[in-house]
Amino acid sequence: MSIEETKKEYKPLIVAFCCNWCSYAGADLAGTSRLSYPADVKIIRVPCSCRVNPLFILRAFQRGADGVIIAGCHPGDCHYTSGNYYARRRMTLLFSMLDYLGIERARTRVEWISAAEGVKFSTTMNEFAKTIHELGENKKLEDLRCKELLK
Amino acid sequence: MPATEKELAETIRRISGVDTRKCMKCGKCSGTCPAFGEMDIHPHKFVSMVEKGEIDELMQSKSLWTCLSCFACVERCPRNVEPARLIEAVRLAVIRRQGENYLKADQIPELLDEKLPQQAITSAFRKYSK
Amino acid sequence: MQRVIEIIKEKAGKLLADGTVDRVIGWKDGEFFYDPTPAVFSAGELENLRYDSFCGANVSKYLIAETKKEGKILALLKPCDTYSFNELVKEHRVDRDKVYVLGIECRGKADINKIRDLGIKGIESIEELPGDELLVHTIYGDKTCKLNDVLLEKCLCCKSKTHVASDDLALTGEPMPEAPKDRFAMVAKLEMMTPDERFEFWRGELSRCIRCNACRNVCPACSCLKCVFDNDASGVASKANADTFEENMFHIIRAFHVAGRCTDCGECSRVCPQHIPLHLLNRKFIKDINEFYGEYQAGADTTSRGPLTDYTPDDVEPSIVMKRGGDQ
Amino acid sequence: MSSLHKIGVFVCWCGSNIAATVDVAAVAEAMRAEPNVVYATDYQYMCSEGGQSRIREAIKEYGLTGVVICSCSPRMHEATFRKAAQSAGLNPYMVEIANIREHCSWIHKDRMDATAKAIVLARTALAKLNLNQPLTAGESNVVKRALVIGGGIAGIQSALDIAEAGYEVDIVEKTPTIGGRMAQLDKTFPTLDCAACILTPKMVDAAQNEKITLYTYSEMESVSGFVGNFTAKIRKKARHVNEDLCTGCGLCQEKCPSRKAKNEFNMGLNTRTAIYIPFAQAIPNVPVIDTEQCIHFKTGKCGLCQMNCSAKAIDFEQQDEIIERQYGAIVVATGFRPISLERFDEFGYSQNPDVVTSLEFERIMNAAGPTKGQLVRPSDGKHPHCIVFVQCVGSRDTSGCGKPYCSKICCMYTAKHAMLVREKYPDVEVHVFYIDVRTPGKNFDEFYRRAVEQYDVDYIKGMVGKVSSHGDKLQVQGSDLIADKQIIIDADMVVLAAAIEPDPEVRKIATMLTASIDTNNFLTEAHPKLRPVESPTAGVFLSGVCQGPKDIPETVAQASAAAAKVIGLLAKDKLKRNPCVAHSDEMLCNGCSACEKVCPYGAISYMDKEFRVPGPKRTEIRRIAVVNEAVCQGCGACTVTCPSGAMDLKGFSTKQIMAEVDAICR
Repeated sequence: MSIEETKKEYKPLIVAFCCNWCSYAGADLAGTSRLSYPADVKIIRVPCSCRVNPLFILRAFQRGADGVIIAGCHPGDCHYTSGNYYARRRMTLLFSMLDYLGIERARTRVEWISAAEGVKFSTTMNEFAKTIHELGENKKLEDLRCKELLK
Repeated sequence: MPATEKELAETIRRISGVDTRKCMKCGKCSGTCPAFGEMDIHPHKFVSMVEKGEIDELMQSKSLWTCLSCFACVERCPRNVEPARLIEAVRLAVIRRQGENYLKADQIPELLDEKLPQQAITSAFRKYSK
Repeated sequence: MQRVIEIIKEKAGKLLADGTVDRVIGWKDGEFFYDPTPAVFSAGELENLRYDSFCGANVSKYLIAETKKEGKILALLKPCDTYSFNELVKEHRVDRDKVYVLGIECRGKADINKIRDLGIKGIESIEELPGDELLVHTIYGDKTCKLNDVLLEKCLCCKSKTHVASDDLALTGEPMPEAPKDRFAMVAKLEMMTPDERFEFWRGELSRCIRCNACRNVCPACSCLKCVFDNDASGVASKANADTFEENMFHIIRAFHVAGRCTDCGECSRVCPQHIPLHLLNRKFIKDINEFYGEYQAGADTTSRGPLTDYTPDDVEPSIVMKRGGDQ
Repeated sequence: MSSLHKIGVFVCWCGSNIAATVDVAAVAEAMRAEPNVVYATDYQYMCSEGGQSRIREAIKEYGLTGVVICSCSPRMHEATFRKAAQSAGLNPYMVEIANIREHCSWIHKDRMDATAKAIVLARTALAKLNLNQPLTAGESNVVKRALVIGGGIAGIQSALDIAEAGYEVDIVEKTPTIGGRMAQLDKTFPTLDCAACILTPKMVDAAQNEKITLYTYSEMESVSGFVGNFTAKIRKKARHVNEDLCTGCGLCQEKCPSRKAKNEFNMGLNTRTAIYIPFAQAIPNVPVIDTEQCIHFKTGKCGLCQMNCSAKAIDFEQQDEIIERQYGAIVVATGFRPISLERFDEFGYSQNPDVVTSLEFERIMNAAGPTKGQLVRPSDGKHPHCIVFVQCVGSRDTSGCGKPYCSKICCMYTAKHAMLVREKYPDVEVHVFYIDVRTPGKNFDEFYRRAVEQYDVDYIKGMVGKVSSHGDKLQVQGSDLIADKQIIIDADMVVLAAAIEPDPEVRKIATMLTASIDTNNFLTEAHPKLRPVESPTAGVFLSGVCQGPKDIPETVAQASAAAAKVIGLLAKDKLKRNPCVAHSDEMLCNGCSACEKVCPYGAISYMDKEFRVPGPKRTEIRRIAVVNEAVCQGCGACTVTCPSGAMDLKGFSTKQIMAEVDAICR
C-alpha cells in the first residue's frame, strides 16, 4: 500500500468522554493490559458522566466527529452517588432527539465501564469504532464552515 | 468436516457454546453424574479432553452413548461449563462423520423395556439419529 | 348570557377598586386586529382590555418582570397559561404572592392563517358569534367560519381546560370543548419514518429558520437572564445562522434546555414567522419523558421534581433509542 | 488572555514504554509549532528527579505560565508534576497531562498512528491549559473524633488504635454486643488459640477506654458532610433496659417465660429468651428485650423481668434515641455473614439438620455453644462417626447461585475443624472434599499438612455432587478426581464451607457515605494496591471483610492500618480542599433551583441579593445560587442542569471542555 492510499483510507474521528473515577481508569487499565483499540478514539477526561453537556456532543459533531461515546461508572457505582443517573436521563433524551432529527442512532452511545473493566473498555471502543467505520463520515451534523476553515 | 483433531475440538466448542477454559477442575460434574459407573471416560475428563483436543479418543468412547443427557452436571456446575452440552456436540460430530445413526428405528423393539418412559425413547431416537 | 370579557372586566374592576391589586395584565389591540398584544392596565384603563379568539398569547412570562415591581398584579390566565405560571412559580421566577390569578375561560384560539387558508381573502375584522362561530368582515363582504376549523395548533391539542393555578375564575358556565386531536400523532408519525426521511423533514423545516429568536423570546421556559446563545463566554454564542448546522444546534439545545420544563404551551410555533413546527421538538421530549419515566406534565403543580432533575435506579438505558420504532 | 501564555511542553519517553511506539521527538517538534508554546522537549523519565528538575528549570528560564506533560495517566503522576511546578513558583493547576502512555503508546502498534494521536492528545491538553485559571485550594477544619461502624474485631482494633493515639472514637454496632463474628468462633487457626481468650480482653479494653464510646444495638441513620467534617446521625434503638441501672445479674433472663426465639448467636441451633444477653462475655453486659418475642409487648401482660429486677432497670417505655455527632473520619468495619444456601439443594442443607454450615459447626464445637462443646448431631444428639467436609460451597461459583470470588478463609478453617475433630474424637472418620487447598500465609500450609499427616484427615480432590438421606445416614456422592472414581460415603454429618459475603447493611452505609462498592457488595479501595484501606471517598476508611474476604490476622492488620490513616488525618488541624469545585456566575443565575435538586451533597443554597439594574428603580433583588466550596465535590451535575450556563466547574469548565473537543476535532 502506498502512502497516498493510506491517506485516503477513511479514519473516523471518535470522541470519548470518560468519567475520571471509573471509565478513565478503565481506559488506563486497558492500556496497562495492552488491550488495543483504534487510535481513532480520543478520550476527554471529565469528573463524572454528569459533567457531559449536550453542547459538548453537538459541538463535537459540528466540528466533524463521526461518533461520540460517553462512558461512566455503572449505575449505582457513581463516585458522586447519583451523577450517572442524571447523565443517563439526559443522554437517553438527547440521543432520542438526535435520532428524531434523522441522525444515525449508532453515532452516539453510552457505556458503563468500571475501573476494573479494561477488557470491556477495549471491546467497547473496538466495537464502536467498527460501527462508526461502517457508518462512514458524519455528513448530517457536520458544520461545513469548520471544514472550510481548515483548508 | 474439519480435518484435524484441533479443528474438530474448535467446532465442538463452537456448536456446543461451551467455553472449556472456564472449568476449574472441581469434579462436581463427575460427583453428580448418575451414569458415572457406566462410563469409561468421566464428565470432568470430557471437558479436559476437548480442551486438549483429544477428540478421536472421545468419539470412540463408550461414555459418549452412556451419558443420559440428564443435565445434572450442567445444573450443578459452579462455573457454567455445561459438560453435557459438550457431550451432545461430540455425539453430533460422530453422527456427522460416520454418516450413520447410532440408533436405528428397527433396533428399538429389542431395546424396549416396560419401565422405560415413552419420552425417553423418543428423545433417545432424536439424539442418536440424524 | 354574559360574555366572558364582561365578567373579566367586572372582576378586575372590583379587585382594582378594593385595592387587592393595583394593575392588570391582559391583552390590548395590537398592530393588526388579529394580533392582540399583552399589556398592563391600571385602574381606569380597563376599557382597552381585550379578550377574544385571537388572544392566544401567554402572558405568564411577563409576570417575571411584573412581580419584581411593587404591588400586586392581576393576571388573566387561560387554562394552558396556568401551567406555564406554575412552572415559573416552581422555578422561583415569579413571586406567587404578588400575583392574583384570574383563571379565564377559553374555547380555543383562532389562527389567522387557517382562516386565510379557508379561502377567505381581504379580511378586515372578525366578530365572534354565539355558538363558536366567527363572522369575518372582508373587503368582499361578510363570511362566516367555525372556530373549531381554524384553531391554533396548540388549541387543537389542548392539554386541559382546567386552571391549575387560580385565585378566582371568570367563566360563563358554558362547557369548554375538549381537545379534538392527539398531540403526539405527528411525533409518532415522524418516529416511524426512516432516518433519512426525518433528516429531510427537519432540514426542510429548520433551514427556514432566520434566527429571529421569536420562539425563545416568547417561551415562558426560556426565561434566562442571559441566554447561552447571547453569552460570548458560553462558547456557543451566535446571533445568525452562518451554516447549516447552526439552527440545528440552536433548536436542539433550546428544546433540551426546556425539556422537562416545557408545558407544551405552543407559543414557539404560534409566533414563528417561518411557520416552523417547533412544538414537535418539545413534544418529542415530552413523549419520551412520558414513555421512559412515567407521565409528567410540567406546570401541573409547583413542587414536584422535573424529570431531568430526578432519577430512579432502574431508569431505561440510553440504548433504548437503538431499539425503538422506525427503520434504521 | 491566552496570548499572554508561555507554555512549556515536556514529552516523556517512559523508557521505551512510550518511546517505542510514539516518536517523542516528533511530538515535541509538533508542539513547538503551536501558538503559545515557547519551549518543548522530550526526556527519558519525566517523573524522575532529573525530569522534574527540567520542568522546574524551564519554568524559571522561560517564565512559563503553564506546563503540558505528555506522559502516563494523570491518575498516576498528576500530583507529582503539580508539586514540581509548584516548587518552581507555578500554580499547580496550570499543569495539564496528555496521557500518551495508557491511552496511546500501550494500545497502538502502528508508530505513525500512535505518534499522530499523541500529537492530538498533546494539543488537546494545550487547548485546555490555555483556558486554565490558577486555582487555590481552600482549607477546612478537622473534627478530632472518629466514627467506627461495626464492632467486630476489625472495628474494635481500629477504635483501640485510634484511641491509643489520643483521639475520641465512637463505635456503632447494630447487635446488642460488640465482638462480631470472632466471638462466635471456637479456636483460631493456625495457632489454635481460643477465640474468646484473645478477643474478650480486647472487648473489655474497648469498653473501659475513656476515649471510646460504644453505641451497641444502634444503627446509622444518616451521614452528611465531608472529610474532616462529617455529621452522623446514629439511631440508638430502645433496649428497654436502662444501661446505667442494669447490673448484668441475668435474673431477668432466668425468669423470662418466652423461650422460643432462635438464638442468633448460636446460628439458630438452639433458642433464647425474649430478654437476653447474647453470650456470657457480651459487652455491654446488659440485656435487650426482643419486642417481637416479649409477652409484655405482644399482650401487655407478663412483666416478670421488671418485677424481678432489683435495679429497676427494665423500662418498657424506652424510645429510640437519635444521636447527632461530628466526626473527622469514618472507618467502615461492617463485616460479613455466610451466604444463604437456599440455592444449593444438592447438599440438602434445608432438608437435613445434620448438614450444617461451618459457622454452625463452630458453635457446636464451642464449649460455650448449644451442645457445650460436645460433638453431637443436631438431629438426634448422637455422636457422629463419620463427618464429610465440603469446601467451596458457593465460592468460586459463576453460575449465579453463589459468589464468583474465593472466600479465602474456608480452606484453613476446614483444616482446623478436621484437625480438632480428629484430636478430640480419634474414632471419627473425617473426609474433606476440596477443589484446591489454598494456604498462603505464615504457618498455614504447615497447619494444613498437619491435618493430613498427623491427624490422618482424608483429603479428596473432587467435589460433592449430591447429599441424600438414607435412614439415619447421609449418603454423600462425590468424585475423587485423582482416582478417577465416583465415591459414596455414608456420613453422619456434613459440614459445608459456605461462601462469605459482606453484611447486606453495607450497601445502605456505602450509599450514606457515597463510598463506592463493587458488584459483590465489597467496598472499593481508593487504589487496590497502594491505598488498600482507604475508600475513594475522602475521609472514609475500610477495615476488615467489608473490603474483601480475609482472616483474623489480616483483618487486624488492616484495622490497624485504617486506624493509622485516621490518626494521620485527625492529626492535621486543617485540610486542603479540592479546588475544582462548582461556582455560579451571579450575573447569569436565574435562581431556578435546578442545580440544588441535582446536587448530591447539598452544597448549593440560595440567597437574595441586590443588583444594580438600569431604569428608575436602580436596583432589584434577585435570588441566586451559592456553592459551599467546602461541601462541593466537583462532579459537575449542576453545570449541565443549569440552562443559563451560570453554573460552571473550576478545572473542568465548559469552555475548557469545548476547547478540548475543538482540539480533537481539528
